Amino acid sequence: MATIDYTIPGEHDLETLDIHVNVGPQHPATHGVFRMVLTVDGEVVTDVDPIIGYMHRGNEKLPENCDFRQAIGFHDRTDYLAQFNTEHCYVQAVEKLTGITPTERSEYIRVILAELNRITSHQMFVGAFSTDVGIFGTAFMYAFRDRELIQDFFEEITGERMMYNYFRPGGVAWDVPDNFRERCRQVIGQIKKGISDLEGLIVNNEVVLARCCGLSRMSTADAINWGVSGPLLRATGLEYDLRKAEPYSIYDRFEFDIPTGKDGDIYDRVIVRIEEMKQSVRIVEQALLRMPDGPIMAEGLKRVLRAPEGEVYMRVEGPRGEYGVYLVATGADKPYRHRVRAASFCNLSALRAMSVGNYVSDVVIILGSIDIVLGEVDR
Amino acid sequence: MTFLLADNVWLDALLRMAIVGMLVPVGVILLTWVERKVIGRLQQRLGPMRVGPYGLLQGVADTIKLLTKEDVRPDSADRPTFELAVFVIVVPVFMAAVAVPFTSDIFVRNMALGLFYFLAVSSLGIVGFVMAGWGSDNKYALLGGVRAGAQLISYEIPLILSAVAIAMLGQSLSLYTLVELQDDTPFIAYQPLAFVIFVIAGLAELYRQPFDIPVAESEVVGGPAVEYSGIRWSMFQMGEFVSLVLISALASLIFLGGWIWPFSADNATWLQVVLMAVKTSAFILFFMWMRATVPRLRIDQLMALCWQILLPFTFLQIIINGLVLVYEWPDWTLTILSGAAAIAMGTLIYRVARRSGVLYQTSGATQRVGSVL
Amino acid sequence: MLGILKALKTTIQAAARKPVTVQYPTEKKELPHRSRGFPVLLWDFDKDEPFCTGCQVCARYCPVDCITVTMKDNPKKAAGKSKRKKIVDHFYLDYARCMRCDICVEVCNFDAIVMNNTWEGVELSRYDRQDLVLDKDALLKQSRTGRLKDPFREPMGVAHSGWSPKVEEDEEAEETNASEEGGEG
Amino acid sequence: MTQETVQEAAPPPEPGPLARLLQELLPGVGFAITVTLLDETVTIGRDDFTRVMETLKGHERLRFDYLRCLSGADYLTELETVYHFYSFEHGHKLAVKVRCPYDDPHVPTVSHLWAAANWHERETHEMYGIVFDGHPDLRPLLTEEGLGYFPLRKSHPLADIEEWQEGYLSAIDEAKRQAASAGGEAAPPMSKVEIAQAKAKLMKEARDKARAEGLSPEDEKAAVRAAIDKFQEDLESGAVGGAAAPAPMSKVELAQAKAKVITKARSEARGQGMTTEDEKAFVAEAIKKFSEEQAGGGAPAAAAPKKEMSKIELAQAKAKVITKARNEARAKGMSTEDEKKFVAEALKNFSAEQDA
Repeated sequence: MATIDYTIPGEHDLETLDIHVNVGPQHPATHGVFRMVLTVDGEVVTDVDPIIGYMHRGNEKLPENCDFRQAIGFHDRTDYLAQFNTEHCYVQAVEKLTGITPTERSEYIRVILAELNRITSHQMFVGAFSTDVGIFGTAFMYAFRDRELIQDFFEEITGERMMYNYFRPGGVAWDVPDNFRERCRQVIGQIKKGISDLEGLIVNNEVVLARCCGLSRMSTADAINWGVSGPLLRATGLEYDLRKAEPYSIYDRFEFDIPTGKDGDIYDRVIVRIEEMKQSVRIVEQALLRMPDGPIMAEGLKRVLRAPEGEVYMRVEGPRGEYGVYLVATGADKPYRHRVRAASFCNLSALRAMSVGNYVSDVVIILGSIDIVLGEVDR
Repeated sequence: MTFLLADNVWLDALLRMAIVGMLVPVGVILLTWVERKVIGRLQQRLGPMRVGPYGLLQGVADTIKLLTKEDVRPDSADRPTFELAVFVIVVPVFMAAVAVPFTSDIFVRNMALGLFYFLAVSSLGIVGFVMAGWGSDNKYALLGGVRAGAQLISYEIPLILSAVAIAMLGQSLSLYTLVELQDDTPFIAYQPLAFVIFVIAGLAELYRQPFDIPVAESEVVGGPAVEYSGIRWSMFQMGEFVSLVLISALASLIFLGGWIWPFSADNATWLQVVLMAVKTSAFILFFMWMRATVPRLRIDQLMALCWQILLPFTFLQIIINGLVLVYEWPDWTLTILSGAAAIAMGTLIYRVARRSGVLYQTSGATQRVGSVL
Repeated sequence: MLGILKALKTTIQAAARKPVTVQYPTEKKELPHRSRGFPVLLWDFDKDEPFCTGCQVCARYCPVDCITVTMKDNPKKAAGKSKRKKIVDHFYLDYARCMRCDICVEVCNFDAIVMNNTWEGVELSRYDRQDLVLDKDALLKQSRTGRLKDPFREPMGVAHSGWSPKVEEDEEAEETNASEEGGEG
Repeated sequence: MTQETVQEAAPPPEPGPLARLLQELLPGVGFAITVTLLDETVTIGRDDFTRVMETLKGHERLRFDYLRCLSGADYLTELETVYHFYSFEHGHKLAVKVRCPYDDPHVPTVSHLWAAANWHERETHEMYGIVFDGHPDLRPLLTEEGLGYFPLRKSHPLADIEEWQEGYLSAIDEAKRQAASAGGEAAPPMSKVEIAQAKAKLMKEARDKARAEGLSPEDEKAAVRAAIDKFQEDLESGAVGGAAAPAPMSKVELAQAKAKVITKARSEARGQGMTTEDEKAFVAEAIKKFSEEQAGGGAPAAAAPKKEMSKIELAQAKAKVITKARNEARAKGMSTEDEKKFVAEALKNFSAEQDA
């Protein structure tokens, strides 16, 4: 019997090539015009090269050529899912520089609107994230159903659905309508129901647990080193929220908790955000009770607002983390240097560290869990 | 077997084939509308409303659009593979439809090995997915094709084995006979475990949520179908929906007693049609409901579920059946044993998924284990 | 399996509720009074001329430079029919650039420009970007034909937004002009 | 003027405890201390920079583990980088500023201390042209292909940006067209993907060739390996990677020069206390003078692209020579070593010709 000479080629004998998979800038998982080049070995990602800048509009340069009030509109367009939070930050920076004190009523209005805006942003996150995990648009629709309520409410107050341009140095542009309290309570009631819908779909769902638990774990030290902030940082177990750590505006008057996670994995990030929505509801309820009547704009403002020489780095807790505005004033009516510290920009820079070694499917949800807003990343 | 559509045998066969050939596309058109409407309602949307009353003609409009659309083929695609793939997907589906008796009268061919033929033919479609994935010369399609190959082949096994359990019970491979045997009690009462496994594996065979990994929208943007457009793409769609109907019909035949249960064996034809329609659409609606509710698993978790949970439990079902049949234990022991095993499987999945981050952990490149047990 | 069952329960409950979407072009939601569409000019029916005097304050304060205005002597003043010395000559507003920030409304001293709060200010699509540059007549048309009902004018004259109080423009304008040019160098 | 518009400034507060602590811990380092509205701010020199930063991160009494923000700023003669720190352990915050001259924009990197600095520094480099020495990967971040100018510098014009961007793009097109007509290819540096593609192509070619020659599997493998090695070598030496893209900066430079002239004229005019009208006239005069100079005096900016063109052409011609020589050598059936020598010879001849 003739023997067959047969050897099985070992792995090292084959020339193999890494496959580069180009995800984006137009891909359902990238939440906007973001692109990443994945180097994959089978289904395992060995390298990630995030490429941003498709939406760079010079949002740092433009306000350097606008006066202080004109620039508010540009801040709406950085983090376009949390416009009131960005406006809140910028307006406070200008107030710090110019020494204006906003009126009591306007502070309450601002806090209520900013917290509602945080809820809309987190709803957007839960919706988009669940689409990444693979729910066929259902959680997305539920999230948008409630987000729509809040946006309608915002439209009744400011006239715009997304780019409000409503906060002003010294107060807000105009007073809220008379039925503000009732409408707000009504909206909050609906939101609470909506949150329980989202919880029903996501929390403790076996498939979500299997997908998200233990994935892309991040230690607190790593997160701090990468400059990660917001829910991602809190998911690692660190109780750090600028509203409590460095209370700005009137946040020190409200009672609320800082939800934290344990492992810093994807599931914790989702849970932290869902909890934060409930805490925001709490803040809004308290603020509604205490909101005083009175003027909504500080007295004695000048038509041309000039800031004395100085600089300020104002930061607020946005839904995605620390949103900061660094302003340098030279006595003119416009900032000399205007810098936006975008939370999702810093969070996104940790994407590579978080995702190498995971599956392609997982990189998609890791990216989703960062909750990027490309307007903020690219500015 | 009772009546002929025409006196001539050949004409009869031709007519039956024509019925299948006509009904299938019409059913697909209707089903796309149903699916969009059902998922729309589950998401508190209206769904299609524009074309016709309640958007009823939406499927027709879509079909016309798809037929008149430009047929785009990538320049670098492997032309024969690319163009053949859709046929390799659709033709086996039609071939499988031939063997399914929808009532005691309405079928194309009543085969003695109907169940065997159905399962054998319907697994041919996998080749089409791999061909489409490879032929498109697109990385997403390739990833999707590879995933489809792995997933569909794996889930064939629990699917077939759970059908084998039924065949053991009925001592026949003819679908007609299997239905006739369920005149007082449907097989689901004796085989709850096999039923659960059949439904899960059927979901995976249909690549619908939570097993839509090959076509995952947010990862591989449609997978093997990503480069297809117009009529070729609609053939993918047709293959998917016809398989949906067939798997649902098969499940209602072998588990729910087809056109017989809960009435007598000699129902009128209209009642048979109603019974089958109700049972089949129950499955179809359940699959759609799942689609709108459940997220997607990852490929390794999917494999682990198949090989480490479903497969052992299907063997368990077969062993149970064997014991009961060989030692001639009473029928209710089957119900109890199989039911207990089904509950055990559910508990296992529940516990396993909840042991968070241990089994499906992927921290770092070293510990990539898809192990469940 | 409990979590999945709970999710199934959630979706079936939602299916029992009323759908939240509507058939948009046939069925529109009511726009709130404050709704901000694109800016339009107002028509003074008493004097039969626009309110706008062409003072260019809006053009100067527009963050995106989408407004171009010129001024002319009012012929009706000579005829004694109007008290306005000056009146708008040309007014161009580029809707493609406008970011609907409401600043032009807030700075206007003559209550001449408002944000459109009807659906006409929302549904704008054109085949050519150039068609989105509207001139004076197009901007006045809606107000003149009476299709603009009761616009939101609260900021005007109330010194709310921080832009007011209204002052004599001339000196202020000079001053602003100079400083703006100085900053851009 | 009817209204005095500048709000009153608060008197500068005393240096805080943190600044004193810094002075204590780092003797010999010059700190200029200011207390801004929210953070204490210290300005340090570039020489002490690394030492200060390491202390900030490492010292147990400071332990600034969180880099909140890193911004650049342009002060016309100097560029500034501002670091905002926070310490989770002690809960204190600090801003550190460091300046570098406009002509020598170099600052040591801190990305090895705070990973967060990585992208911030890349962005600042791209927007301000500040070079962070030691940064692992200073590619442009927001514009993948790079801009060639620094948009956030004050000298960069905001108005007319569309006009000269069009000019910039058309200049690139022009360069490409010329390159095409010259026959070679002026490829931009290869991206990762392109390299992989080129490699795959090479492997396939080598394998096909080996199979056509009927080599044994071992030889085939060796041949392929050799081809890959050669490719890697070429890549590292830059023969394959392609020449850098041309950078027709002339229009930008012109605009910047113009802006400088305007700024200078204006500040001069203000210094002399002119009225607005006079100032405008003065500036207009200066611009006119500047344009005349440009037109008359053989504008240096206008000459730049020509030089660039010739460089590209040179590279293309060189590439042609190399290809030709290599083909020739292969046709003669030389060994790899000989082939290399042959090519080197040809190159040498070419350069000699060029010099002559």
